[in-house]
Amino acid sequence: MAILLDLSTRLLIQGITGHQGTFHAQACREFGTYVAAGVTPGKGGTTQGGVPVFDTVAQAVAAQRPNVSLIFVPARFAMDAVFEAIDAGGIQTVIVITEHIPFHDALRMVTYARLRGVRIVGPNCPGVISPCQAVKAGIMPSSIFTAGDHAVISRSGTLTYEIVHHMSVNGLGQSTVLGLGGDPVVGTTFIEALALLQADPETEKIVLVGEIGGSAEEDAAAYITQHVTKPVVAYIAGHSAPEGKRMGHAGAIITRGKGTAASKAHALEKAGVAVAKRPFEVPQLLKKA
Amino acid sequence: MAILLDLSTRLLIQGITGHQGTFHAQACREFGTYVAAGVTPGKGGTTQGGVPVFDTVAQAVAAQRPNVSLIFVPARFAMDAVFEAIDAGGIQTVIVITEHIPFHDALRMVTYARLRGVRIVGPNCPGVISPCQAVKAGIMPSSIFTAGDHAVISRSGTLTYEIVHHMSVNGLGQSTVLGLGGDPVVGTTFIEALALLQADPETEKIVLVGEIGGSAEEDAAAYITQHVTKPVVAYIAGHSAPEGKRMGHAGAIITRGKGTAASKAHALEKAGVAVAKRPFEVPQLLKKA
Amino acid sequence: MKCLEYVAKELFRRHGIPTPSGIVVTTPEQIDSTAVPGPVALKAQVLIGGRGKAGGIQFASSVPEARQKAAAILAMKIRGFPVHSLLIEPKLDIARELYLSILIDRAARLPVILASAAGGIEIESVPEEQLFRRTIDPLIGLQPYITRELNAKLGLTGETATQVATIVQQAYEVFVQEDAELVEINPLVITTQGKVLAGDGKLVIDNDALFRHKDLPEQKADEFTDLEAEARAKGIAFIQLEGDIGVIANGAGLTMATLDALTLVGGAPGIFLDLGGTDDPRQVTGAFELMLKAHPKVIFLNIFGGITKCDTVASGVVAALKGIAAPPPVIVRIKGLNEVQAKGILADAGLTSVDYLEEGAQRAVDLHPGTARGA
Amino acid sequence: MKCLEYVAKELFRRHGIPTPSGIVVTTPEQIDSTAVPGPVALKAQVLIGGRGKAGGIQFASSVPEARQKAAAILAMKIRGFPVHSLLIEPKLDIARELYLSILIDRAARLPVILASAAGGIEIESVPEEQLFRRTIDPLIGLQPYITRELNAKLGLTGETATQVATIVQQAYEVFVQEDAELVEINPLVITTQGKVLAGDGKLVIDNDALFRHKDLPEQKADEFTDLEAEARAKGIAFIQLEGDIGVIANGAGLTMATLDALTLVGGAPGIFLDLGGTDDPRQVTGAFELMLKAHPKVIFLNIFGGITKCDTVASGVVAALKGIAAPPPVIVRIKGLNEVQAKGILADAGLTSVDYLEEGAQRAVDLHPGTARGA
Repeated sequence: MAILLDLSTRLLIQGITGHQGTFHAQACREFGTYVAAGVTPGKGGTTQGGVPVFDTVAQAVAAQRPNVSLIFVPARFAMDAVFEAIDAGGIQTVIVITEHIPFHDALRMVTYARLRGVRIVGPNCPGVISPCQAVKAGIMPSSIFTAGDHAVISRSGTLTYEIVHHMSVNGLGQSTVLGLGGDPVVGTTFIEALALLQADPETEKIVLVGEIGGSAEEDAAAYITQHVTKPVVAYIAGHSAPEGKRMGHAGAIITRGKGTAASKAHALEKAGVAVAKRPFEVPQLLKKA
Repeated sequence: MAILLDLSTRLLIQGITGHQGTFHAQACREFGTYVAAGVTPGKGGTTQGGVPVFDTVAQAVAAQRPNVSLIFVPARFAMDAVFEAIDAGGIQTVIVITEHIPFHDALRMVTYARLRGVRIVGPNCPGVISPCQAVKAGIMPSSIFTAGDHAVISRSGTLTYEIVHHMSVNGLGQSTVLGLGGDPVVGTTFIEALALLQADPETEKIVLVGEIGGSAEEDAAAYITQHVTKPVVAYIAGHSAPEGKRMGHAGAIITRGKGTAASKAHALEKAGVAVAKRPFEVPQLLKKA
Repeated sequence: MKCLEYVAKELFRRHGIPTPSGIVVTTPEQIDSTAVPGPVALKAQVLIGGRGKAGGIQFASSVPEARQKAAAILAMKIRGFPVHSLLIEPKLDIARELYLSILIDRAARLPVILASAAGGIEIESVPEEQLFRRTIDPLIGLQPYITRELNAKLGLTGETATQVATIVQQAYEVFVQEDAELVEINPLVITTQGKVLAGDGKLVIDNDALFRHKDLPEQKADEFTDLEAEARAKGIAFIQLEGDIGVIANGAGLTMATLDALTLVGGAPGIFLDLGGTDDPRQVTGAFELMLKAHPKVIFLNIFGGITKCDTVASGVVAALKGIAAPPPVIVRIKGLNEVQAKGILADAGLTSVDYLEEGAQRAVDLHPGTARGA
Repeated sequence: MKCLEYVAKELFRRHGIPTPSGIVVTTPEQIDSTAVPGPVALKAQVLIGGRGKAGGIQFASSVPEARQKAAAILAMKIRGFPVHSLLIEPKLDIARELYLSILIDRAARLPVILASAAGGIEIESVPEEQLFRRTIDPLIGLQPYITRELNAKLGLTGETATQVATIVQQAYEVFVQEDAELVEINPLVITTQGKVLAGDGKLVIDNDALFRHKDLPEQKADEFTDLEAEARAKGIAFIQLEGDIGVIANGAGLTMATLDALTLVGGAPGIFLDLGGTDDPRQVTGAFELMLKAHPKVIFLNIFGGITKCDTVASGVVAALKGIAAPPPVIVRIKGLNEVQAKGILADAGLTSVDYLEEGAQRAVDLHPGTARGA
């Protein structure tokens, strides 16, 4: 099964004819994903690497019945694209790669998706990959992943690749790796991802990669105490970050003393989570967990 | 059971200290309804006929846990009152008596309630009464109702009383009588009411009282053909109404030849519904149905 | 409230929708060379459709020609409606006509956009499969993807599609911000120069929302008869129909049912008056006086007293009849709360009452059989 | 983007929120009798909190006194931030101070309103049970019932409650329409005359939404160092910290982890530079040049090539170093896509690379041990 993606995934790519869209559509297909359709307004009727392209999501849905959408649309048009995906019918998961979406737009689209029963992943995330099902909907480098029973949930991109790389070379393959996104408002939180993973029969152990800002890791710690029986290992980035500075991600900021890496690591440790001090320690802790 | 109201109903009345609110709070209590609380901003801490009054719905919910709200708030404040009821938590049904609510407000509140899983009845309706459970949340005259197993769903008020009166004097008591409201946009349609009544073990036969305007009766006819096995008898008002005139109710208007009484009666007859030509024929048709 | 074309277009312009630059006149003498810079259209301002067929739209190329045709149009009645004013606009070089409207889908309980590549004709005559029909979620409003779907369906591209998308957004803004029941642009004109603009405009504002629209342009129009207008001002639901039996009942549904009962026995209702739910005899008196002003041949009063008390209604009626020299016959069917007292009050004033709706209807028609439709 | 108080108040006024009528000066000479109609407050305009304690707010009753105090404040640095301007406002007759803010609740993913009957103090010091905390659904916006709940919680009634309700609505309008991350009014002043107005104003606008706010008032402020400002203009995530090891990595998380790795072995990072995902060597060159301008003692480049190609980064770095007379030592840890080619390019330019993040961190600190914090 893995989570969010599996062999029944029929992927739609919104913004498929752009630079990123073209490249990653191909990469997703090479990894094994069935890319059912693409959408680029004005490019309807063409194909992109063999994938039919439509002007609107409604047309794509009518013709190809996609159930997951991957969004590469530029920031100022992204909310519209997400609403279009939610509204078209049949799309259960919308994965938003786009960075720099105004957070008021993110608030509206996340709230609306929630009310309509659609899951958003991201924005500003690398997407989702389920190596154990050979399905990917995202921008992560396929080569570092290996199939296995360890899930990774993370607020960052390359840091996750670094950790996954360490896991793979140590023989710890992955069920699903899920990038939640580096923005303050994201569609899927650690808690929601943990709930899915706890229920996923293909996942045995979970890696949580957090960073400064907000209280998602503290909230996750409380949730783990109550609801998660699978072993969890964590890594938190940003121990040396100063207060009040956005550390690259819009969401990575310590505000009025809240959201420090120390606070997060402490909360997780109290919840029985082994917290790695350095990325390469994650596989070691996983083996012990 | 009846529908929407039963012995577990804990009624909140928003606008309880107004003229209508005061009168009907008392009438609902006399019929047997448990009126748990009232809300009037600025009157918090007082009581109204023994019912505690609060400034906000949130306070009323915290103290009295009502699960149905009855709204008498003036038209221009009604949307706010409905949002307040939806948002407070625990209120599953909001019955809006208020007339003359701008329909754009109605659109917003009905859409939002739907997404939040709350049922709205009305606006511009007489409310709901379940004689078989001795519970009422509305403004209908209690004296004409008798307990029984016939449900009535209607877009009008006094016309319904007229028909119910004929039923009662003919020994045909009522399970639930539900006023849907005379506005073009209402929270509960004939279809939704029919679905509830079809599933209600206390209802044996159904009376549908329609009128000109819109396609709710035609849609109900299609639904009855597919989903309703209980006998349905109908009466449609407005056979002599001209095109383009609003016949008292905001929703009662024939537009561009659509929404005539003849079209509705015809659709219902095709669905196997016995359609009364005069109100007093309803009991006769019910006995034959 | 139905808006005249020029009022609709004024509101369209406030929201950015391009329209021809027109001027409004009420007499031929107001027409000068500013109004007729070249070929113009003279359009009768009435609240009824079909003015084109009735000769209410004409064209002119000079001031004398425009004045002459204006005089003719201003003298017309279009389907019974007098023409109080004309809108004079430059004649458009039309390359293509589209159709656009926004209204409510009552079944879906959502706003709906209708559009068609065939404009200038009645939308009912466009086959469903050629129609763009799309509901809008009012919580997120009209998002750009809807206009892309519209352009795709209508086969519009390039600069035309861009202009249409903007106009659709603006029309939705009119719909929401002006509390409109209907925004219709038919035709939505594409000129030979490629400009898209509103050739005509229909706009209906929700009466219940007028309190938040104090700034609407003024118009002189005949949506209502004088008595209907008076009733509206008093908050009474009062409609003049073609027959001559006056019907008063309480509740819209019951009033309609009363009309139907009369019609079934061959009567022709002339007034629909919904008393609503009242417990003030003065309000009943006011309503009844309004009814008397309409000079019905017979009045049929049908009350089902639930919350409304029958004796309140009876007192109000009796007060209204007092001092009227030759009132029309009044048939009363009164039933419900305080029915006995009511019948007493009526009997004291010489009015007898019946128990059943159908009985009352039959009596009213018997009293005035000549009014039967088709008789 | 953090707004100075006077900019925040200007935006507040655009949405109707009452504020004292202030004027802004950048020199004492600009102060005349218009600016000092009576007792005034002189308030340093800086983007940092705690200006009151630092002497950045003073009072005066005459022009000479105001000029003298203005000169003193304009000469200050408040927690390292120079004071470029002063806001001069009539001194308020304060009866009571409240607290109001609107921001996002990241866990709920909704806007949240915070309010307290205790204002003028840091909100963190108000006990949770005295705090009004209420999330708002952005799809329906701030409805009046929320302000009624707020007034009930704060114990406000009558005319004060009405004014506060209006200001809360306006503050929410600022929050949404100005794409704010934070709207804070602290104190929200109730004067002895019973008027409610914004005594202070904090406003942070979402940088990602600045494209739809071209009309913001201008301000001269020091939110960023010159190099940070230059980096922002180029779209590079670049932050100056207190140490002197420059860190470049790709991806925010990885860059933070690199900083942490350095800190763990006793290093003091001086620059955070997130290269992001790029496949253009010129962009790498530009970023690296920016790093060189900050004159770090050592540069630690940490690349995990996934989609980003290692050889692209290597070429960009080598191009940036070309022609620099005495560049600082560069430690390179490079891993992933096209790693071998990258190492070749770096070796040709005399740069050796390591395989592990921790190894690189240790080397950087070894090269420049004196930078360890607390050393």
